[in-house]
Amino acid sequence: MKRFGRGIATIMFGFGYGEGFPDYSVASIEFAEDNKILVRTAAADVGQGVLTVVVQIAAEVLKVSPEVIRIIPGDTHLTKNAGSSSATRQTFFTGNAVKNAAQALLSNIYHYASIEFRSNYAELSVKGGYVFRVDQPNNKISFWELAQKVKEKGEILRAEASFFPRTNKPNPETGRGEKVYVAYTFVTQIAEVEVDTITGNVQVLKIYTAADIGKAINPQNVEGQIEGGAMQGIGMALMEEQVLKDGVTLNANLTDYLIPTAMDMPQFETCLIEKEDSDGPFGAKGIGEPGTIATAPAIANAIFDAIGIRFYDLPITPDKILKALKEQKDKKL
Amino acid sequence: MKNQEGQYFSPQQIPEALEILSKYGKEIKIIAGGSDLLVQYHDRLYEIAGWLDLKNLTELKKIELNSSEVSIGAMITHSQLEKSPQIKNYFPILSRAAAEIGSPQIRNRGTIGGNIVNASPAGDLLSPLIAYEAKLVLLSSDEKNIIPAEQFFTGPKKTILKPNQLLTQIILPLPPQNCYSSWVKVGKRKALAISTIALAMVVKMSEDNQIIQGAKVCLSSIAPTPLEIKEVREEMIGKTFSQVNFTKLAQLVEDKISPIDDIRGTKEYRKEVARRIMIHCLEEIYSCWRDKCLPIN
Amino acid sequence: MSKMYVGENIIKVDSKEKVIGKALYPDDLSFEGMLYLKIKRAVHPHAILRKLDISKAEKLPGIVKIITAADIPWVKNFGLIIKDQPVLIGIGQKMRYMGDALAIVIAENKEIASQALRLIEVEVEKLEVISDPIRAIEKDAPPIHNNGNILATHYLEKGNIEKGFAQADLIVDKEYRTSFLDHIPLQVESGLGVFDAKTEVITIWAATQWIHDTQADMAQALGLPKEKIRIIQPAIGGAFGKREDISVHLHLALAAMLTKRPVKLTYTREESMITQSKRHAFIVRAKTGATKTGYLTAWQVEVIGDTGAYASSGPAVVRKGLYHCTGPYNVPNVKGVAYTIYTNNTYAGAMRGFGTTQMAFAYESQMDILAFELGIDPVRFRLQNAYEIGSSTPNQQILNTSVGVKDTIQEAARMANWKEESR
Amino acid sequence: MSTHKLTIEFIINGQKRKIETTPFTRLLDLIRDDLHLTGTKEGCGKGECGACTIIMNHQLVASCLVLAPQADGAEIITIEGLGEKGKLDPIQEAFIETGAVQCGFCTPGMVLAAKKLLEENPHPNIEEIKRGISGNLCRCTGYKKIIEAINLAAKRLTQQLEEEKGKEKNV
Repeated sequence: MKRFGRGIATIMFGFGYGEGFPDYSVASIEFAEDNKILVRTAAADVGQGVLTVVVQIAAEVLKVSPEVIRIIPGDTHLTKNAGSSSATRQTFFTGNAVKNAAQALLSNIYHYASIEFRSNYAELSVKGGYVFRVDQPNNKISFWELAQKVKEKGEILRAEASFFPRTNKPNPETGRGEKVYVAYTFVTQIAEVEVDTITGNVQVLKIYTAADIGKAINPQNVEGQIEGGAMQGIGMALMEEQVLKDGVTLNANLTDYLIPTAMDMPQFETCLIEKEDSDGPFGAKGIGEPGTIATAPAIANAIFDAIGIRFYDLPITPDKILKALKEQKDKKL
Repeated sequence: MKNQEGQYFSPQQIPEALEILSKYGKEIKIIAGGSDLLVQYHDRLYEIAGWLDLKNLTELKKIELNSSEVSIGAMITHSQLEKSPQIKNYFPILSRAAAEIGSPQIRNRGTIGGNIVNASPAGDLLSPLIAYEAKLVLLSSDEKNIIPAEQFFTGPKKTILKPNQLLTQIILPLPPQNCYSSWVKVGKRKALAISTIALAMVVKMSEDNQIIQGAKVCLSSIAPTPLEIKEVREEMIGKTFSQVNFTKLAQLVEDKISPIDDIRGTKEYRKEVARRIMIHCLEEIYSCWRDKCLPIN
Repeated sequence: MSKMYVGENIIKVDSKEKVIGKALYPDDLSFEGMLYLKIKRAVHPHAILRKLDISKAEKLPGIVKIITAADIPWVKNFGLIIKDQPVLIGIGQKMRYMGDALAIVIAENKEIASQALRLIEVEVEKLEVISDPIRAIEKDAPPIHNNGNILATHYLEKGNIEKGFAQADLIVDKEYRTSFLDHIPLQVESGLGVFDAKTEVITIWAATQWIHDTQADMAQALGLPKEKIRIIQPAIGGAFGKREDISVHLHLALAAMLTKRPVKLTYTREESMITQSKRHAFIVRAKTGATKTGYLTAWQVEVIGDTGAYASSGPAVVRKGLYHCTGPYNVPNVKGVAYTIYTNNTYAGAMRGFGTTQMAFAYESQMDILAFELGIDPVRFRLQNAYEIGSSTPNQQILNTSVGVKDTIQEAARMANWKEESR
Repeated sequence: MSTHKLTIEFIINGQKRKIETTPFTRLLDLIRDDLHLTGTKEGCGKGECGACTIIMNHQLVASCLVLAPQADGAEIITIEGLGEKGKLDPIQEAFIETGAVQCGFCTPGMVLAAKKLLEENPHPNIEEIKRGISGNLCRCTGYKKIIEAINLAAKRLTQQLEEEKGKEKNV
C-alpha cells in the first residue's frame, strides 16, 4: 500500500566565511590582442557556473557581448586569491570583485577616451566595445584601439579590484557579533512523498522550492543548483550513509553507498524570489549550499504526514520505516 | 586475433572451449559479459592467469522453443531476455527480473549464464529460474549433465560446477495454460540496486483453472543460496484459491527464512518484508486468476 | 535599469568543451615519461606503526621508488585550520584512521604500483579504536591526539534561556542524529606533478576549491616559499566541499621532487571514500519552547560533531551548525554548546551546508513537532515566527537587507496548493 | 602480471584501428591511455556510475567492465565520435542550451546514453528517459535539466527528420 504525505521546511544560511575570518576575492581585467577582454580569476568553477557569472557581470558593466570575454582561470602564478568555491560565496565575492574591476576599467576607459576625444566624461558613452561621443555616435574608438594608444603612452589600460567586506568575530562566550555573516539566503521547500508500506521504500514525488536569492544572475544556473542540491538532500534523507564500523568503512563503493539515480528524481517546481541584497552584485546572494539544506527535513516531515511516525535519525531507510510501522501496529493492538 | 602465450582464448566452437577447459581448468577464468568478474577483480586483473572468453560461441546466444520447453543459451544477455517475446509470453517474471537488473549498461553485457555461475545470493534471475523449474546443462569434454537449477548452488559464490565444465543452456519447461506468476524485488533504490530481498512465485492451475496443481515460492538475498520454501507447496497444492490462507502462508515464509544482517538490510527487515511481499504476490496472482475466471464484460 | 546580460540564461562558458569530451580533468592529462603513484594506506584505524618493510615491493620490476616517512624528515603536518595531518606515518608514529598514508609507491605503470602495494609488509601495535564520539569524551578514552579528544567547544547565548522556558506553554525536547556522508563528486581525486629542476618550481595540476590556500598549506608542509609551488586548475569534476582539503597534492609534489620525473596519482573510488573528508555525523539535542498561541520563546541545543581523525574544517563546521540552530525564526532566548570531537573515523570536513544541513534536520523537525502538538498549521506556524527586516539572529546580528523568508514560505505554499489544515 | 601482447582490430568513431594490447587491459584504459580519447571517464571502475559509457556494437556499454580483447572486431562510438563536420550532435546542443551540464564529468556518458535511447525510441516519455539514463549517475544537476535536454533533442530530431522527408517529397 502507498501512503501519501507532504512536509515543509524553511531554512536560512549565512554565507561567506563570516565570523570575522578574512574573506575576499581579487579579480583583474585587461585587453588581449585578439579583440578579447581577459578576466583573471582564481575562482574555481566546480560546475556551479561561477565563470559564467563572471562573464555575465563583466559583459554587463562593460556593455560588451559575453563572447568577447575570455577567462584566465585558476593558476597560482597567473591569478590572485579569489578565496574558495565554498561557503556559497563566489557569486557574491568574486561577482563583486569582477564588478568592481569592470567598473574601474570602465572609469579608465572614460578617462583615457576623454583625453582622446578632448571631451568630458559626461559627453561619452560605451557600447559593443566602442567608446564614442554621445552627440557624434560615429566618432568612436574601440576599446582595443584605445588600449593600444594608452600603451603607446607607456601606460596600461587594465584594472584590478577586490571585494573585502567586514564581518565580526563572534564573542566566544555568547556567539554575539554585529555582523557575523555578510548576508543570508532563505529557502522553503515542500516535499510530497509516497511511502510504500509493503517495502518501506519512499518515493519523493515532488519538490517545490521557493528561494530568496537576492537576484539571479543566471536563473537557469540557479535552478540547476537548487535541483542538484535537492537531489543530494533526497540522498541524505533516504539512502546515503557511509557506514563505519570500528573505524572501517563497510561500503566504500557505489554499489552500497547509494546516491539517487534519475529513477529517483521527483518533479521539481521552483520559484525564485529576488529580494535584492544591498551588498550583493546586482543584488545577488548565494545559492550553492542552501539548495540542499531544506530537502531532508521537508522529506522527514512528509513521511510523518504520510504514516504518522517521526524519525530522529537520517537516513530514513526502508528498514527503519518497516520496523516503526510494525511497532505502530503492535501498539495499536 | 592471435593468442601468443595461452592467456586469452576466444574459441568459435563449444568442443574447442571444452578442450581448453579440460587442459587449463582452474588456471583460467571463464568470461562471458564480464559485469561481475571485472568488478570482483577491480584493480587486480594481473592476478588472473588467463581467460576463456565465450563471446564467439554463437551456439550459446540462442533462445529456442519447442513443443515442451524453451532452451536459453548461457550467453543470452539480460537485455535479450527482457525483450524476447517468448520469454515475455511464457516466463513473464523472468523477463521482469531481467528488466530490473542494474542498468542498461549492465543488462547489455551481463548474461544469464554469468548470473547463474556467479551464484550471488542476490542474483536477480535465480529465484525466478528456480520457481519456473529450470534445468541447467553442464558440459565437459567427456560428459553432459542436466541438473535442476536448485541443486546447482552450494553457497555464496559457490556451485557444483567443476573446473572442466561449462554451463551452456538453461532449459525451462513450458508452463501449462493456466499459470500465474508474481515477482517482487526490493532494493534501496529504483535503478542500479542490488536486491535486499526478492521473491518469485509461480502457481500452476488445473486445466479447468480451479485447483492449484503446482506452487513454487523462491526467495533470494535471504540465505547463502536462492531458497525455495517447499512448505508452501503442501499448503497450496490440491486446493482452490478460496481454501488458501494468505496470511498463514506469508507467516510461513517469514518463519522459514533466517536471513542475516548486512549492509543492505537487517534480519528483522528481511523477515518482515518477506511476509509483506508474499502477501502482495499472492494477491497479485489471485487477482490475475480472478480476472481470467470472471472476465469483466 | 534594465540589464542586458545579468538575469539572462547565458549558456555556460565551459559547457561546449564538456559535451564534446574535450574538457580536460586531471586524469585526462599526461606527460612524456610519466610515472604513476599509489599510496599504501593504514592497516588499522588506530595503531602505532612498528615496522614497514618495503623490500619485496621495491624488487618488483617497474618500481622506481617507494617513499616512506624516513625519506622526508623535513616535511611537516598539513591541515585546513589546524596542522594535524601527517603526510606519511613514520615508525613509532600513530595511524589515526584507515586513510592515513604510510608510503608512496612510484612505478612505471598503474598495475605495477597496485601490485607493489600488496607486497608492502606492515606491523602495528593496535590501540583501542574510538568510533563513537560519546566514547571519545569519556575520561578513560585513549587520546587520539596529544590534547585529548575534544578538539573544540563553542558557545551561544542570547537572552535568558530559563526565562524563555518559563514563558513556554509547550516544550519539545528531542535528540537527532545524522550520518557520515560522502560528497561523491563523479570525478575522484587525481592530479599530476612536475618538478622543474632549473627553477625548482613544483607544478601541480589538481582540482582544488581554493588553489591559493592549498598552495600555502603545501608550502608550509614542504618548508618551501609559496612561489615554488604552482597550482593549475584543470576542469573540476564536482566538489561539494570534498576538494577543500589536500588530497593528492603533497604526495605528488614529493614524488616529483624525489624522482625528477612527471608523476600522476589517481585515487580509486574506494580510496576516495575512505581517505577524503566526510559530512560530519551530528548528534543534536534540541529543546524548544513555545506559547500556546504559537510563538517561540526559547531554544536550547547541544551539538556533538564527530570530526573523525583530523580537524580539517571541523571546528568551523560544527560552530556554523550551532550558529544556525534556530533556523530563520525569531527566538528571544537561545543557548547552545557545540563540541567537535576526534574519533578514528574518516575525518570530516566541509560539505554543502557546512554543519547547517545537519542542524536544519533538527530545527525543522522541532518546528513540525511543535506545530503538530499546538494544533497549528505548519505553514502558518513558520510564517508567524519567521524573520523579517529588523529580526535578530542567534548571534544577535540584526537583519537589515534582503530578508525574503516569509515570501519563500508563502510562495512554496502557493505552488504546492497548501491549504491550511484544521487539526 | 603479464606483459604478453595481443593485437586487436576494431572500428572506433568510424576509423579502423589495429592496436596492440594485453589480455589484462580494460577497454576503458585502452580508449583513454592508448587512443588518448579522454572524453570517456572513469568514475568508479565497477559499472556503477556510467561515466565510462560507450556505444559498442550498437549497445550501451560500461567500458570499465569490458576487457580490451573482447572489443576485437567491434564497432565503437565514444563521445569524440558524435557530431559531424565540426557541428555538434543535436543532443550535445540541447545539453548546452538547457543547462544540463554542471561539472561535466558525467556528461559524455550521459550524452551517449541519450543518443542510444533516442535511436531506439525517438519519442520517449519522461519515465522512459529516466530509465534510459538510469545507469548514468549525476551528482550535480538533479537530472531535471538533463531530461529536459533529451526531450528537446528528441523534438528537434523528429522535426529534422520530417523536414528531410518533406524535402525528399519535393524532389
